[in-house]
Amino acid sequence: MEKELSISATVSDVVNCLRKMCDVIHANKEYLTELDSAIGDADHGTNMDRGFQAIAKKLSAPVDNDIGGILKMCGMTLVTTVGGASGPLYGTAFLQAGTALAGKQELEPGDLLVAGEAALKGVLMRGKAILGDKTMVDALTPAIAALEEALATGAKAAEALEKASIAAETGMTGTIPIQARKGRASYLGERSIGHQDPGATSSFLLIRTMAETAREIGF
Amino acid sequence: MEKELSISATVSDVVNCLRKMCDVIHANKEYLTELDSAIGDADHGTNMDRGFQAIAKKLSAPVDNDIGGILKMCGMTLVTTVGGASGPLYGTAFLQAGTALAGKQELEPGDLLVAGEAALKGVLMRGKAILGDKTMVDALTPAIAALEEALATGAKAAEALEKASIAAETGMTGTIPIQARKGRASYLGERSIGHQDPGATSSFLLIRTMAETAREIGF
Amino acid sequence: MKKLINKPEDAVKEELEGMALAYPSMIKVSLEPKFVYRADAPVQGKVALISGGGSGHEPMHGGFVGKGMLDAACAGEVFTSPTPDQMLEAAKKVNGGAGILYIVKNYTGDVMNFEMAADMARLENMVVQNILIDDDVAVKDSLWTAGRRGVGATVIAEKITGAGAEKGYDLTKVADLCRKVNASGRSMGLALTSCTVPAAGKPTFELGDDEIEMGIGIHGEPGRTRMKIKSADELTEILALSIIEDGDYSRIVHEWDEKKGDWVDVTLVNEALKQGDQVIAFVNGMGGTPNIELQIIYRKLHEVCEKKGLKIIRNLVGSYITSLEMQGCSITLVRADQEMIELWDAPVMTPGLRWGI
Amino acid sequence: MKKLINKPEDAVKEELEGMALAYPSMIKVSLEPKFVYRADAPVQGKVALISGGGSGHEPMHGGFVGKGMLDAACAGEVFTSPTPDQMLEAAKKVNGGAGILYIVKNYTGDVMNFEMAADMARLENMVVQNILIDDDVAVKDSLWTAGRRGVGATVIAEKITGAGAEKGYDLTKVADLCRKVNASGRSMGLALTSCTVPAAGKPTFELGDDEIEMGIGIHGEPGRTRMKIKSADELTEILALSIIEDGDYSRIVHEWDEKKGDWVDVTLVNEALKQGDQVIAFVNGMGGTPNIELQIIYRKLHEVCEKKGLKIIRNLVGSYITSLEMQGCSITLVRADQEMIELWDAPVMTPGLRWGI
Ligand SMILES: Nc1ncnc2c1ncn2[C@@H]1O[C@H](COP(=O)(O)OP(=O)(O)O)[C@@H](O)[C@H]1O
Ligand SMILES: Nc1ncnc2c1ncn2[C@@H]1O[C@H](COP(=O)(O)OP(=O)(O)O)[C@@H](O)[C@H]1O
Ligand SMILES: [Mg+2]
Ligand SMILES: [Mg+2]
Ligand SMILES: [Mg+2]
Ligand SMILES: [Mg+2]
Repeated sequence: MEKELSISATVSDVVNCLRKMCDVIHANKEYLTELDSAIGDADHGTNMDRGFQAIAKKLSAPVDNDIGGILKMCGMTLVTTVGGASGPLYGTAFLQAGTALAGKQELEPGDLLVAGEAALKGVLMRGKAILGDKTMVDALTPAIAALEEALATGAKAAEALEKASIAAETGMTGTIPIQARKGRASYLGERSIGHQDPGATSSFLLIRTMAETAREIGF
Repeated sequence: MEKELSISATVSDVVNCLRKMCDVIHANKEYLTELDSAIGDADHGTNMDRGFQAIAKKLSAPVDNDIGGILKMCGMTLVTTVGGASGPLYGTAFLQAGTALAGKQELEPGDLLVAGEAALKGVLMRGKAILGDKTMVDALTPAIAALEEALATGAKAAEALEKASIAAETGMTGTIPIQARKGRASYLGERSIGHQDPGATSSFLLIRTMAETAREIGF
Repeated sequence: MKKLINKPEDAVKEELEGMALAYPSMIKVSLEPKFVYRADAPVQGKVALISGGGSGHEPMHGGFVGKGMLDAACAGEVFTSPTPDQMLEAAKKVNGGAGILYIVKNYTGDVMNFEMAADMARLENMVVQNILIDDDVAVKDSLWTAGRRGVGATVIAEKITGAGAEKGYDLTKVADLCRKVNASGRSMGLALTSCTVPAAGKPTFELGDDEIEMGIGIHGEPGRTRMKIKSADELTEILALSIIEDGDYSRIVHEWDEKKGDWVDVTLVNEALKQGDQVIAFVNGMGGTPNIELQIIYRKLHEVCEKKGLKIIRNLVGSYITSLEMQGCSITLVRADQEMIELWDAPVMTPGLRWGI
Repeated sequence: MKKLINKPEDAVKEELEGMALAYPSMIKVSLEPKFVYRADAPVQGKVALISGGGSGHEPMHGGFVGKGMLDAACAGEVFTSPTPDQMLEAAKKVNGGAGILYIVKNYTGDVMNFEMAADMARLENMVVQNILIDDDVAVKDSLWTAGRRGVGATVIAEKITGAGAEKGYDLTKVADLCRKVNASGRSMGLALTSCTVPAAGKPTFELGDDEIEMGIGIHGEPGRTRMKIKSADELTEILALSIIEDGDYSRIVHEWDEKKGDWVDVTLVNEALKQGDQVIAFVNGMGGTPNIELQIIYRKLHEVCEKKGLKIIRNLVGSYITSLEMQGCSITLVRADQEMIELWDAPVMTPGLRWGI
């Protein structure tokens, strides 16, 4: 089967995508920390990079032929290396996504939604934020909604993820004018207005990376 | 006796002179501290001003009709308010000068030399510095020598003090190119070179004030 | 950035190595995962107190491990909550069979990580309770925020509950005591300068030459307002009055219900300080504040308390819960009853706090 | 200048007032003239230990007054030696009839003021000895300088001689002990930033973003050399090796000869540290240095000592002799024999140093 015609993603596609996520986070380390300096404690980039570099290291060894297992491994790695608020949140997201895809060796486009919904549910359960609290939820929620909508109209994975990425970006920039109600930025009260949420930004970066990978592999 | 013809200085002349010293030190407080920042601990101006303001306060009450006693009172005030290196040194200088002039109600020009020599001896005894160590001694020593020389050739007090003031100034600027061997500046080793000694500067300021007062009162 | 460190990413590890070398009679150190624990752990039959949080607040928490205070402290990266695996391993190491109390400062990251750790420890058959410290009155409400931050009262809570545990209190009693100290404690802080997170390499915020941040946390996060600097007396008054005039504070917290076997939402109320109260007064330096300034603040705090009818019965003045090299201070007042005073006075022997031994 | 003070000229007075309020069980305070003294002074039959110096080095010296350490401490203005009248009044207040030991850091001002004070105290029939502390190896020779400065060894000397006096040593024995601690001690420090003297209102010196001052004193005076910053390990090595490789140090000091009834010049020699020595290791913060950095330094110091055959038998890590808010550190090593170790371990109860009580 040629890549162009592929309608499923393999284990190595997923690993590839995860590796790219590691690179993207690494490249945006300073940027994310910068955002966190303004309304937080200047560590979001360092936190995320520590976690994703640990993932990258694990991915350099051979992995199981189980996409769910790989995602769970990523989740555990994030939980045990990131710390802060983003560690348990992203860790839970990956753990839940992994659980949802347990045993899978290939992904259909629909699996993306299953995993995405599970991940978002994990974040909401763990962090108890709602839409508009100025957190990563503000990027993740519209992204999953866009993914669902696109897939429902029969879009290809890449296309649906592209829509999700655009929605995440809109959600991310949408955090700028609002006041934080969760996380460290909430302590600033009105002073949090005018700044983009770091976690929403890292969420967008991860989703955009998925969309790009999907496009590249013709998923 | 008219002022122009005066060849002696009265108690009130001395008190006047001391008051002017207080003003001069006050006016040069920042400058002296600035000099001390470069090669010391940034307090010489504050120290001197604390002491001379205490003297000014004492001089605002009526004083004994005894120049020696007044100088001793100044010495005790400096000893108990200035602290640091300059406190005991200037304190001793005034105490010794006061002892040398004990009971005097008027000063002849020659008394200046007696007092000056006693003061210098006190400083040398207390601080054990020698000429060229980059201390107040470098201003005081040539000043007393010039005073002696001028008086020996029959100069008036004002004239002799003017010579002393010029010699003190030369001594003071002479501390710039040399390396400190006493006091806090000595810790800097060669880095003390190129800076003017704060204590030599305050000594010059005090002597210049005496010269000015003498000129004004025609002493 | 000028700091006496080697590589930013090694700072916490090397700090712990230094502590292990400096205080072998009081503490031991685990590096993988990172935590500090009592040299004589586990103390059989004693409730084990574990705290932890981001590094950069030293001596808290690692410096409070030892006889009469904490059994273990988990060190996260600078200003970053530690991870559940650290907390779990610490629990295993110091578990003396009488249960584990996790003392958790109320920050989203700390709360979530300690909750995960507690769930994991329960899977290993430990009895665990998490108690939150949330004493920072700079955070006004809990509806529009993540709730009040845990700051100065943490130090007081760790001392007093440590003494309670040492005395043989059971887990319920230690947890109640910790809740009580927290319910009686209020704090507020300010910053004259920012700190610099080593990995970030530059100050978290910039302040003008005559500006301060009022209502600062302990992570270099900006405060609630930026204002012109005032005299020590005026600033002390602002901090003290914010604490003293703060009303009752009610909020919902997540606690484990051992009977139900589940997390439940509990409404807790901290009662306002009132005239006639006896308090432990704590003037804290943020890391870069000289002692002389803390004493000047204590002097004024004493006066304000007196005027407001509060009697300072015990005090602590020094830099105990810090933000790296930040200049600034915080004030904590904790209403203290006889039990709390006795436990405060009980012997303690840790790297950061010591008396009676 | 941003500081938590009111008026610069009131800072020391208000600090002392704060201390009096904070530690009534340990100390009392005289404001006219300014000194801190033991709450239970005079202790009859005990040699009275008095130190003092400029303020801005807190907790030294006022924070070291109390059982097992100093009887009194005279506080000068910031960085300015106190005056003889303070020292005399302090002596009168704490004189227990067994003599007075003035512990004097070797700075021109301190030396002269304490000498005058001793002369005045003798006029009032007290038996007084002045012992100098001069441990700073950054000052190379004593011919071209005012001699080595008294820095970190002061803290160790005050603790150990305090314990000796508490134990009942007579004046000669306490003086000998103090001389011994000093002769066995060596220190060196560095600064990352300047401090700001309150009355001066701006930093004493300016340093570039990547510069440090090596061989700094404790008064914000510039060091011997300015250099590029290096890693904590490298800087620790420079400080430690400067101390360890420093040879015998001989100089003439002024001491009172009780028999002769006059000051005499005495030649004293500090013997270099050598392999096999046991040492008390003291890593000191300059006031604005976070704890985390001090532990990182201690870690490396331990390694260097081990490599050089020195055994660290006791240690002290913290900010005990400071320069206001200066960032930086100093290292002190003191060769310790059994007597010194036992006296080090003896109980001490002061605002700044406490154990065993
Ligand atoms: N309760 C929450 N629910 C969802 N996301 C949250 C919550 N609290 C914080 N976040 C996210 O975490 C991000 C901060 O992560 P990070 O800086 O790594 O942790 P910390 O705040 O502990 O320093 C925020 O920008 C926000 O997007
Ligand atoms: N041994 C000494 N003999 C004479 N003058 C000295 C001696 N040591 C220091 N000085 C003078 O004292 C001045 C410093 O005074 P000051 O700054 O008030 O005291 P400190 O050095 O204790 O801070 C020096 O500039 C120097 O002129
Ligand atoms: Mg953060
Ligand atoms: Mg000076
Ligand atoms: Mg953080
Ligand atoms: Mg001085």
